Amino acid sequence: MTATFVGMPPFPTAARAALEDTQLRHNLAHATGTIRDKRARVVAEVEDWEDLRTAGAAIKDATLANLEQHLVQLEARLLEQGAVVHWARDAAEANRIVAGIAKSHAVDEVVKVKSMVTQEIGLNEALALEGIAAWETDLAELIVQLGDDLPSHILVPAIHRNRAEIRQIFLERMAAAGRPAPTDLTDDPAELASTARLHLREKFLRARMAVSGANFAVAETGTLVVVESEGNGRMCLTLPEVLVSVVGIEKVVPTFADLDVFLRLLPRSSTGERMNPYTSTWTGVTPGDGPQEVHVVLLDNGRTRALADEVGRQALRCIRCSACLNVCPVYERVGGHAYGSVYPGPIGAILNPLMHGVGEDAQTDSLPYASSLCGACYEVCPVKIDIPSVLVDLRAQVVDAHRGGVPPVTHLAEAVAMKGVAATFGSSRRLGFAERLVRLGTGVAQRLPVATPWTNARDVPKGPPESFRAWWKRTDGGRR
Amino acid sequence: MTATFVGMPPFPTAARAALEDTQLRHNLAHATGTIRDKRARVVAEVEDWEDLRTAGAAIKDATLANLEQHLVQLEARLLEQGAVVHWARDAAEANRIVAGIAKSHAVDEVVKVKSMVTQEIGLNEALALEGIAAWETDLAELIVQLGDDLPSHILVPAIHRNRAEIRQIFLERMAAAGRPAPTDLTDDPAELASTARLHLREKFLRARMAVSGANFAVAETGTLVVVESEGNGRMCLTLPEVLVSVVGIEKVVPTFADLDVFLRLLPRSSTGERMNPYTSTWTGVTPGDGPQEVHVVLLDNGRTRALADEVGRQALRCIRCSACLNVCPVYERVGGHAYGSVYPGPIGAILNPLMHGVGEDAQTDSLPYASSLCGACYEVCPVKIDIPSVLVDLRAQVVDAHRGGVPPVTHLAEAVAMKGVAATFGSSRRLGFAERLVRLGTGVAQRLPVATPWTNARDVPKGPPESFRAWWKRTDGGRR
Amino acid sequence: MRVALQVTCINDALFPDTGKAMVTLLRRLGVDVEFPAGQTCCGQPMVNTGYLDEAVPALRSFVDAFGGYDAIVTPSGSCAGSARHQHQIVARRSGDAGLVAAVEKTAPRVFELTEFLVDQLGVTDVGASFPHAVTYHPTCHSLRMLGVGDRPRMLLEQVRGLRLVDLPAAEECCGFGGTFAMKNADTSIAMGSDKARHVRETGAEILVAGDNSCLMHIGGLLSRQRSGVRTMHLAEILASTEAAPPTVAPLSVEPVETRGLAL
Amino acid sequence: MRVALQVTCINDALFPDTGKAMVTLLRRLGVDVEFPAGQTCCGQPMVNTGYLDEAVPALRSFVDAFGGYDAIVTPSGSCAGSARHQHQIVARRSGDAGLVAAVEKTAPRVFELTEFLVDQLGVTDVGASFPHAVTYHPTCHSLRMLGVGDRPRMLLEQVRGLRLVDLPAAEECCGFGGTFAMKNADTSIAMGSDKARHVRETGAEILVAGDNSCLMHIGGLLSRQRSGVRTMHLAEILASTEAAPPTVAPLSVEPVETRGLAL
Repeated sequence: MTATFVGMPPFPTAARAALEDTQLRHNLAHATGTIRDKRARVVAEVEDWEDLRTAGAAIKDATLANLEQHLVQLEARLLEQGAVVHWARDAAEANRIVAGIAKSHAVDEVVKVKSMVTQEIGLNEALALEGIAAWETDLAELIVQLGDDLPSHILVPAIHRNRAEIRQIFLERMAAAGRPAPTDLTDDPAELASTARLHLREKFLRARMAVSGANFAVAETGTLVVVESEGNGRMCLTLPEVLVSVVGIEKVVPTFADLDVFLRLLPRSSTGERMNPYTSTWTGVTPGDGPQEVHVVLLDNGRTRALADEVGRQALRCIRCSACLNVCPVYERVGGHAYGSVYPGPIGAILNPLMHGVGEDAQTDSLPYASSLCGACYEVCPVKIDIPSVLVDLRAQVVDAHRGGVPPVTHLAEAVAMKGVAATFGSSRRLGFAERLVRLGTGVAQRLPVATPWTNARDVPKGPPESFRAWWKRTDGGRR
Repeated sequence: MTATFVGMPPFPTAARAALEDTQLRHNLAHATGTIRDKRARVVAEVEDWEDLRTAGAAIKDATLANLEQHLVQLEARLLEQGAVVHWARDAAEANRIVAGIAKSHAVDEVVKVKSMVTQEIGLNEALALEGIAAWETDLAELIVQLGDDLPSHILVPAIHRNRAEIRQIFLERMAAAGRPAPTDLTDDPAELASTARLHLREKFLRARMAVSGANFAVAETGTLVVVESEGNGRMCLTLPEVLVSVVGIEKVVPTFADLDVFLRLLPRSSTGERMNPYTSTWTGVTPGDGPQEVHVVLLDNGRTRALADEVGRQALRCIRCSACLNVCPVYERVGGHAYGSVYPGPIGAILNPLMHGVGEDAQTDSLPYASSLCGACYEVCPVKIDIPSVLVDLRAQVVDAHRGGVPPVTHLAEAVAMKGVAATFGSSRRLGFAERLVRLGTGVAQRLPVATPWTNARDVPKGPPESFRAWWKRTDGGRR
Repeated sequence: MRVALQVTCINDALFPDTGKAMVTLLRRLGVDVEFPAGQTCCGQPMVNTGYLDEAVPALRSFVDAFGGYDAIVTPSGSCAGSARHQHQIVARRSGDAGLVAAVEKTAPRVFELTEFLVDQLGVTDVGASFPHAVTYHPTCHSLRMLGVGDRPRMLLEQVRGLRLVDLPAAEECCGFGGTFAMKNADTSIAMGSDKARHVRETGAEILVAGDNSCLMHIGGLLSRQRSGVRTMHLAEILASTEAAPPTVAPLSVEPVETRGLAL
Repeated sequence: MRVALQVTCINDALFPDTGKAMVTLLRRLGVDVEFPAGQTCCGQPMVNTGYLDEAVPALRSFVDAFGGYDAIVTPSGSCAGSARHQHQIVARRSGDAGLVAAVEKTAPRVFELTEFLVDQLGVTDVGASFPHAVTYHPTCHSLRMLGVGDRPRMLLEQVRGLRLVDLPAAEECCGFGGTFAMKNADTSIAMGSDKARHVRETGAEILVAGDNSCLMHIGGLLSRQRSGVRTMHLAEILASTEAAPPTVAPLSVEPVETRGLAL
């Protein structure tokens, strides 16, 4: 009952398929439009919004500049508060740690919340190999999991599903995962929600171990923070005996004062709400209250690689609000799956290559090109990540990675073309000659395969009889 | 200062150019949409509208069935009332008659109104050869004439022009035609109208002879009828000494009671008004009042040819309301010029071939195909001309005209294809074979020139793996 | 009552799913529909292009195949219109009195799908389920030649889960018009693009109509524009149930093989 | 003040009328604009595709051609953005200190047309006349990279006879994005089709923008759809006067030579 992003085709291929998915297109257009407008309204209410963005970016930059120091402080405070701290260099290490904790308590199931980072490392699949079932408890994540599906949005992972499908999924799949759905279930949203509630309630009460992510980790106190809308997160974080939180190392913020900035930036940017409904914080173990065994797994898994990237490191400021997804004209049309990662959209187009490195697989190398560089993402990012600039820099890295080696045929053709272009634009005389060729060629161009993607849906302008350059020379700039 | 429809290219070629005329497209969409809505509103007010249409069609049919008798009666009454009646078999005869009258009075200019039929026969050009200037006095016709242009709509001949252009035309061309436009003329509609008014007023007062058409000719009294909106028509019809009216023989209605039906059908269908502003009627000469010399030229020019066409003769019911133009999705996009005639739109697509005959020139032969056969024209026609059926019948006439002879290459290919299709559809066994070929061919089809007009803007469905016929046979209609 | 399916040549060759949906739907409503194997085409493509003599063989096949039936049901307003309004013209011109007599019998027994359901079977709720936002285009021939009126809407309104969105300028022709789309390709595209634009304005997922020829035209434009809106024949929606939703078969976008080459 | 026209490579080769309009307009406003013949391209096509080394020759041509000028005016928000935001990145990577120094001088002197008119010349009424319904698309780079804001609208509002119609979802990208249109052709078309649709919704005759590359993309779709809406560069509208209206040069529809073949 799990799907995986592994082996996804490069972005253009995945996008082509997604563009034909009428329901996805319909749901995306509606959802992104709605959230976009909501965000714009509530952001406009905050007079010092730009200052707040600048402050958020500055805090993250300062923290990332001394990341080791803040992480060591976080570890120290956590240990003082009775938590166990683990360091995981990669997905395998992190999964081994979590599975080990589960096995040490002999549990065969765990409940989960804030699962993005554990999806990044494939925790559910790893636990399944050990015979441990991992149950998602966020409603949308539950739908995705029961549907043997993949999340398509950071905030609304089941954005591509409709009510009737959700009903069908509940009817067909809930029984195998716990409390079955009533056989007379309709697709009334309230009914669907209450069915999920009863199903999940049983799991919360039964589960002895929970696995969570975290939105923030406050170094000065050793406090983890989860913000969410359903309350299911709080159930997860408080009912089981053992709580394991997998936390990316970029989640650390120095102080509660710093946290305040992000708690103001996040909900408005994310759901377009002034404040998020549930903010849960916990600081190690509180005797007699909540989980009595608390683990924190601090995860690298490519983050230090991203941190080493002079231009790209700003991507680690990301607080996963999904504002960039909702304004992205590319995401709006192709949805999340096409990005082949749990991190979709503009932020995914930079985060994945930054964390994995480029030049190794075609899918990752295709992501920096999955943007028209329109800049809408940069405009709304609450921590001012200049995504277009990072994309351009990553494109250069992709090209550079293929220099010297044997590039795939398409890259070869492009590289040869670019060398020719470089030579042409190095000399206005050569350019004049090339322009005459272009004019000769526009008629022919429509017949050549190179023109196909263009002429498939667009008419091509006819080459003019004379270039501007030639006109200027012939007429002395229109004077004769 | 005259333009001509002679030598216009076939419809598809003319349409392609018209489709690129942004101002034409903009004006047409706006104007046809507005008039269409207005018509729909005022027609909905008339409870017995369908009965009225039926009555109109019946009167015209009955009149056309005994056309000779009604024309003879009309002639007799006109003669009794002091008018001179001329019979003209074709354009040349009609033009000769009008020019003769002008020369007999030694006039070197005439004023004109209701000029459609005189545009049909090219009267202005014929008079010009005799040194006689013919001035259009309908505002829109004046704009067209001054602009050395062609009418593009029956009712709104200058639909393709904008205010700024009209101002420019007045400034540049009025002086050569009479009273010049003021040099400080702006494009304010009221100012443009008053400029035209002063310009025309001078012409009305100066002209000794007028040439008009007529909307109806009442046989029982010998009365000619002109309906119009500006009052310029009435000036034309009453001020000069000599009035020559060129009247198509299909304009005759037996009685005033019959006329009543059309005076109710016409304004609502045409301008979307309940009643037209000016209805002028005159019966021969009224001593001491209006023109003292009245001529009526009864014009055939292809009308008896149309009358001989069993299916097509209903086109002679047409009262030139232009309702079919305003609802036609083809006309809405290409405008009137593309039809290469003073009669554009759906009615023009049948009237021109019916009056000229098919099989002789490519332009006329292209007209019956200038329709998607959507039937909107038939729905609004106040005299219930079944334009789609006439179009289909005319297409058969075009095809039949090319049978036996040496058809042009495109027709040849089509004819060969149709013979093959005929043979294929004559046998379900052959059809099954052809379908398998079609499926093989859909991939190839996109590369073949035949597919170009289609794939230029549209994707082609992939051939399914199996035809319905084959599926039914294989599965016994889905039972196994 | 012996009922025959006139699947039409275009559905037979290009849209067999529509034919299968007709069978599914009619059987579910208790009609043991037959498929006379001798059928070919109604002849309209030839007639509307002016080739009346060439339509005679098709017409003979038509009366041979459907002569013995009480009702001839077809998923095409256009083909039903052709049978009812053009067959007699072609038969008379052929000078074959037998053909004239045969057409006199078949012509009035041809029903477009919605006419058959609403008027002959007296049903508007066909037990369908299709949980999607849908907009309906009334094709010209079903609208003006047959006058099917509100029947399609009455049927769609009873489909479970379906949200019917009004199509602006619905009654305007899509610009297909058979050979019109080839002979006047530019005007046809201009008309079709406006239709596609209005479809997009509705925000619907699916454009439904009663004629696959029009849908092929509009759908081809929607697909070329990567609009994310798909076309489906009304029969396929009415055949759809919760247990058996339609297989999604969007109009294929011919893959473009030369991407990746810069500038 | 010595003013140079950076015509841009795409305008030089494909849209010379825009360059001529720039000359006409600037001369009418008293600017004796020069055209340094050594200019080629700003380098953006290479930079945005990831070929930074390959952009260096273009950059050298740029600083050589424009080095001596007080202002460099260009009819492209995108190329102006490239000069101001990307040239320094390319120069630094080249390791050529001379190039870095040269770019430091040219970059801040590059102005997009509307910036130059409104900020440098202080003019919004340029004496233009264009009696048509027009809608304006703010291209992403002029909107977000340069922040030209209301300047284009201020200029358009002063044009005699021009009726400016609001474009729905105006600030959404048209989907051109340089090599994006080739590498992600399907998504690019989906975005462009929506933009074209919004343009059609305005009922305007002309779509105007400050970048011919975006206009080539949107205009190509509008033309393919036979929409009857044409695209024009803002410079051409501002250059237009009553005495010298622009020559109409619509995006050519490649004639289809095989019409008339039936079915």
